[in-house]
Amino acid sequence: MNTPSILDPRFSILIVLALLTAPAQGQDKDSTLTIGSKKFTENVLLGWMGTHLLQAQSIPATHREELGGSRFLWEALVRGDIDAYPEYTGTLRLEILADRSIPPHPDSFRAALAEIGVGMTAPIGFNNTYALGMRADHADSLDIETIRDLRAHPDLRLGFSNEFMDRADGWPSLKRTYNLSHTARGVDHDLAYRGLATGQLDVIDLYATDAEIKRYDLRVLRDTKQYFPTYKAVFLYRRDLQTRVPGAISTLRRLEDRIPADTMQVLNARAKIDQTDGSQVAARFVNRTFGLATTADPDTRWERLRRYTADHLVLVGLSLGLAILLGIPLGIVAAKRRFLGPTILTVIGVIYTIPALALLAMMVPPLGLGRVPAVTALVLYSLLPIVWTTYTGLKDLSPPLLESADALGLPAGAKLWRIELPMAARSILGGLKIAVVINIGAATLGALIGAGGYGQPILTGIRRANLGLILEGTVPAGVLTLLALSLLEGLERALLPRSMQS
Amino acid sequence: MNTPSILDPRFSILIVLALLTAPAQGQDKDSTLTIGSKKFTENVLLGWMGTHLLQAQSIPATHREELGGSRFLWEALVRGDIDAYPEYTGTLRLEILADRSIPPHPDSFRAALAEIGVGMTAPIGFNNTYALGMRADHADSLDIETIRDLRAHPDLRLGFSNEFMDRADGWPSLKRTYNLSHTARGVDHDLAYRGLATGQLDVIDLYATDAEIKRYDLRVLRDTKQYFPTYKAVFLYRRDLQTRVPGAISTLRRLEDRIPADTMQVLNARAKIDQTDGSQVAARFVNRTFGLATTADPDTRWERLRRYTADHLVLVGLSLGLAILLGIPLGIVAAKRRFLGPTILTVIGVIYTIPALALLAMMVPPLGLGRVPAVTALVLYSLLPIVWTTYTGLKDLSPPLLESADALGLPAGAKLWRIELPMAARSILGGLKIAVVINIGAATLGALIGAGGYGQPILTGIRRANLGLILEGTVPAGVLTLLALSLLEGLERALLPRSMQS
Amino acid sequence: MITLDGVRKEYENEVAVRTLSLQVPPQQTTVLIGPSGSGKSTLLRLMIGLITPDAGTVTVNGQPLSDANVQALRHRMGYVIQEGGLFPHLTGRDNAALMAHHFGWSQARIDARLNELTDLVQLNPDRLSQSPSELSGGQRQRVSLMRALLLDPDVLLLDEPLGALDPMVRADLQDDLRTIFRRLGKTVVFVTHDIGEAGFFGDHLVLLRDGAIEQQDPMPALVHDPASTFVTDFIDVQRAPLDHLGDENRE
Amino acid sequence: MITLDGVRKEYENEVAVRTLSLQVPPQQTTVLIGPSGSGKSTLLRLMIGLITPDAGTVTVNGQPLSDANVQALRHRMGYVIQEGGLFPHLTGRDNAALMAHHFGWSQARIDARLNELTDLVQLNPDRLSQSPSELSGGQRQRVSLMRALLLDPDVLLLDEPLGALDPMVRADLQDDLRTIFRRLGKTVVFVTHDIGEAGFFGDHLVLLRDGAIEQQDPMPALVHDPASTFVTDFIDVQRAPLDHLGDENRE
Ligand SMILES: Nc1ncnc2c1ncn2[C@@H]1O[C@H](COP(=O)(O)OP(=O)(O)OP(=O)(O)O)[C@@H](O)[C@H]1O
Ligand SMILES: Nc1ncnc2c1ncn2[C@@H]1O[C@H](COP(=O)(O)OP(=O)(O)OP(=O)(O)O)[C@@H](O)[C@H]1O
Ligand SMILES: [Mg+2]
Ligand SMILES: [Mg+2]
Repeated sequence: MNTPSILDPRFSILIVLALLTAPAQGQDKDSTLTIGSKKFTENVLLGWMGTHLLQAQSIPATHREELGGSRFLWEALVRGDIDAYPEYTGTLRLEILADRSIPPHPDSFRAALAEIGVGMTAPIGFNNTYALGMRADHADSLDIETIRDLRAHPDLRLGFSNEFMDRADGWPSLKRTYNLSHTARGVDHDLAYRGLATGQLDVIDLYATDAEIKRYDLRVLRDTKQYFPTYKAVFLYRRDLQTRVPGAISTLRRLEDRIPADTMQVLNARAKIDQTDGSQVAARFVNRTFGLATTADPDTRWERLRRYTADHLVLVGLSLGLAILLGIPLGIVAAKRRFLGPTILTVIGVIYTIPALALLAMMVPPLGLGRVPAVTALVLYSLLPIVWTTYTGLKDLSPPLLESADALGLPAGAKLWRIELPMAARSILGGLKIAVVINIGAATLGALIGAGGYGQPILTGIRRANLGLILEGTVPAGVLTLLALSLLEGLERALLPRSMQS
Repeated sequence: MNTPSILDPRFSILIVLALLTAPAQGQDKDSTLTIGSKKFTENVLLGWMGTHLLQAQSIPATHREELGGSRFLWEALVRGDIDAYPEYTGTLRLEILADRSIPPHPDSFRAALAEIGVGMTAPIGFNNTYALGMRADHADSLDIETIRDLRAHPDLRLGFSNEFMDRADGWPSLKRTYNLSHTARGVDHDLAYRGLATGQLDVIDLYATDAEIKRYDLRVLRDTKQYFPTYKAVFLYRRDLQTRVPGAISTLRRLEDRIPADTMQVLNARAKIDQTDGSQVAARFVNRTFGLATTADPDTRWERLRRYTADHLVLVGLSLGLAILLGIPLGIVAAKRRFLGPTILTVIGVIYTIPALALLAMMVPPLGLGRVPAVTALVLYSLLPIVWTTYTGLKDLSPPLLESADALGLPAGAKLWRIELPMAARSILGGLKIAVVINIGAATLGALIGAGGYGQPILTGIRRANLGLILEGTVPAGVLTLLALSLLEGLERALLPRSMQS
Repeated sequence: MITLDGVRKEYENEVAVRTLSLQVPPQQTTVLIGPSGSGKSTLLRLMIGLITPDAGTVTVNGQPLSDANVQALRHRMGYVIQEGGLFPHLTGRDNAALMAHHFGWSQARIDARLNELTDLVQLNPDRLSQSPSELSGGQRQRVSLMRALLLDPDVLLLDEPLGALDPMVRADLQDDLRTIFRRLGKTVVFVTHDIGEAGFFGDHLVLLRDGAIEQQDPMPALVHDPASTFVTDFIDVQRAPLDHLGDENRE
Repeated sequence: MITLDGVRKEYENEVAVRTLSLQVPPQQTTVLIGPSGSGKSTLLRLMIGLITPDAGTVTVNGQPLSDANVQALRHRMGYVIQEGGLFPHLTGRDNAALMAHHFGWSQARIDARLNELTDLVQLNPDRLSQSPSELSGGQRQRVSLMRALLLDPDVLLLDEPLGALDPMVRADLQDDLRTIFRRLGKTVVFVTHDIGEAGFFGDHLVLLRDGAIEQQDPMPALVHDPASTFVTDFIDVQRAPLDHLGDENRE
């Protein structure tokens, strides 16, 4: 047999290697910085600021917005999925480096972080700590400036978010620390601002940079006993940037000490309450502050398409490659082993049984967000047609022909390779085609867990009932499927002997 | 050939017939009433009231909540998908029966509706019209009770939702009608209440039964010129209920004139602001008003499971049945017709290419919500493996055997039936198995467009990050897949000749 | 009954049948002999319309073969292909009775006919419930023969139908078949590599060579009046059964 | 070289080989004959370990067949199954040279060996580039034979290897094969339904009946000293090629 089969594992391994090393967003990892940000407005704005600043210095940078929570971003940074992201010192101390009990001084963090290969800028300025607030006019009228001043007014109505009410370091301990006599009640956080505005509440808990502080003209009560930990915003970055992208770190450090709390409040309000595009809010700020002229045009359609395509290709390519590498051997084992066979087929059926949506949701706790769980889920999905058609393809071979192969004294491996797989190739290729189609379709769900791809415009489009956006994902997914299918057909034509083609 | 093949179309037709006639929610259509409701709190509450009242009269009734907008519910009612739903006279006049320009008197509706087989109760009480409102204390202090009274206070700050600002029958025309001199500004509707509360706005537009009216102690200004159309709530019902479910209509009519606007405001506030379960709010109201003792326990887990299963089975059964009926013939045509074949395969590939999520979203505009678009999408999805494996199964048959069949003088149909399909049966059954698995998984997405099924707890579970709920959908979907697969295996074993089994 | 007129058939890489004309006389047995690859099977396939000639016409019962009539004509023709062509998904019985089921015969009629046929081909009726893959080569060949004979066709096209049979069954079947063919006046085209069998069956023998007819005649004419030395060589070459009894090479 | 000792093989519904012992003498040709279904193919399958006996042992070259040694032993055995068993996805050439590719022969060596073999089996080398489905029955059989002979095995198990060949090629091949078998001292087990062929090849004939050995002897002993009338019937029944020349039934 001198026609190399596309079932040759070397072929698949090459694909997978190529894709595993393909960087996120389809860009060149080494020279492009990836800034991450957490899932809330302020952090996204900071992410954009960093990105715009870098771009203004002609340092290629992309921003992966709204990736998830602290844990996830930290892991992504350490693994190198992202190069920098905005973090808060309090979070660092109390969550990320919690088991090291580091004294609350930035320099002690620095040392701990450096060990892990992570650097930290000086604080950007504001301290987004937990705080208590009340209407400014009300505070003025009662002459209240600090938390301690509340003591003089035990009749004030305090309403705190349920979380703050319950937490050990929340209200009960605050009450003790400042020796307050008030009783507080739990309110929904969204309703708390309203309650303050309508006068049903006098004091609520808030974050020091909340957009609503400006909007409702609130006073943040000073925490004279430093009861609340400091949450100064900083940028964390990978220390290898120093050599990898010279100038990147110093550019990020230009933000140091540039954003006082009230500025951040205004920016937050602009993004959150006026619904201005976050990238634009950040760009305007950066331009004004540093005298730059960054434009924050939203990506053109082509740029977006390129990005979605790159992400989708990585998802599809990786997961299909792995599914082939796993699926064909599993199908072979299923066909060859009398008792293991049915078990394998059933287990794979059961996995498939888990709806894509739920599978993705279940992947997140163990694997976090992003590409890893998405690829894992997609592999599990693409396995079924590959394994099953490999199985039936091998099982359907004619017994006299198998007997002939045995009689030649071909060892099991060579028999599989030279006789069985080639004769089952049409069936296996059929399964591959189904897998390709399933995979490309299912990969659109990857956007649900932050893996990007064509699902991103589709999801947004569905939420906004915007057909244009939906098509922006659907049409290229369709084109991609057709391309993949004709590639497979081409391979089939090139590699299958004439007599086995339809 | 005397073993009847499961490919016998009579078999599939039976399944489809059985399922097409299977009623929604797996219950008996003739004796069970289905109440629908629109997608907002008040309408859902009214739906629950009707449902609880009926159930209290021992009339089996189910409530399909939050089905969609007016158009959709109206169509569903006319088609008989639901038997009754709460509607507003203004909507009837201005949207549903708009092209008939009916005078604004209930009796003239009645006649028009009766022609279509739809009946209407008398108004339930309140008039949920558009209205202007201001803070009660403020209104009192200025002595404002009607819209006309605003004229005396041209310095009041008016803030209206953007929609009201723009619409021809909105602010511009209201201003003319009442000869007002104010300038109004557009505000986000959510912020309008806040603006009122904080004193930044004095007058806003609202609905007469809005939950916030009670909450913020607002005054609804009387519309003395009857500028705003009346939106009295009524129940629309199918007139065939009269004979089909005696007593149902008179039970619904017990709600007539029972709910004044302020009562509805309180109920809305309870459901919307206090987040109390809608069914319970409605039950408590019904019990108090009519001296009943309906319990509105949320369904037990088993009841829910039964309902999801029934819905899911209908989705899966119908769509698989149709996919088989369509797919096998398509696969046959693809295998037989030289030029049509590739076209069919490609078109089906392209359809599959559309991600499930997007396909469902695209189904909604032409087909509305619910089971029809879900089944249509699922059929399109299940087609691919069936058509493709039928195609390869037929193409892979050995030429000498086909020659033998020809030589016998078997006509094409009999050859197909007696020789080709049976020999391709293993391949086709393989495709069927893949289709079953794909279908059951994809059907969970049906919940996105109101078709129910196991997707419902999964979606809710994902939104609430509640693993228990996710499992409530995932586990039975898995079990269902396994059952379906072993059913197919059983059929395979029973119907395929021994020599063709693996 | 079957006439080939100026028929020619070419495959991708070669000519299988060169332009030739052939009359298959009705109610007689015509035997096709000739070297491997000389076009015997191709001729049979042309006669039953499985392949269409590149040139010339095939006429059966006076009708030129066409898509419109080929189906009906085939019901009056029985065909056994070289490898049997039994359907793997059907038992021996269902293979043999396929067309009876198609025409909706009663079970009793089918059973009766199968009994006649198992007698004729000397097959143990129990074998009929086995699948083709569970039968020996000779058993398979006899089931193929049953299938071809089922509808009692006027014309039989048999491509080495007895090749895998043991000599005893083969001799018996030769006798029985020839008797039937003659008594019932069947038109038979028979391909065989066994010259003894060819002479036994053939009212008329057609010797093919490279897709052309080398000579067509009754056996005695082939022997006594050969058209070329090839004819003589071809006919004389086969070893008689007990030829080598006195072979001096034997120890 | 091959010994069957108390071997028995039963299929689901019947006994294919009743308990029997058989010595296949080395460097000689043993011919298995017998009625269809008497167990000839089953015996060959037992000898090459494709099926394992229900009782008894099969010994090849002094080693009892086992999973451990069967692979290696098969490289020294060539086997042609009744229907050829060519792989449809490979051309004639790749079918024939399969094991050469497996053992990594050079292309030159493969070509040379294939040339020898096409000469031997009298196949036009151009045919080798065709797929099995594009070959005539006799051409297929010769490719199968080439595949079995490729590695120049000591033992050859041939199940009606010449059945589909025309008489001329068959006679030539018989001569050539017998010469080779004798000169190179091959151990051959040969199944045929042709008594002439059996007598020509067989140093030793084994007549099977219903899965048991009816008689095993050289041809002269079978003729002159038959164990039963069945033996005589079986051997005498085949029609000699020109038997019926003077047949009085002929018109
Ligand atoms: N489908 C095909 N494609 C290409 N060539 C073919 C095809 N079928 C037959 N041939 C060629 O046509 C020629 C005649 O084949 P045919 O099968 O008619 O021979 P035959 O006389 O029946 O031979 P045999 O006695 O070996 O069965 C052969 O050389 C063969 O290779
Ligand atoms: N896989 C099988 N399952 C069941 N029965 C079988 C199987 N293979 C062979 N047999 C039976 O075993 C018996 C011997 O078969 P075998 O193939 O050995 O006969 P043979 O002597 O080679 O006959 P032939 O001359 O017709 O090829 C036959 O009756 C056959 O029906
Ligand atoms: Mg032939
Ligand atoms: Mg045999």
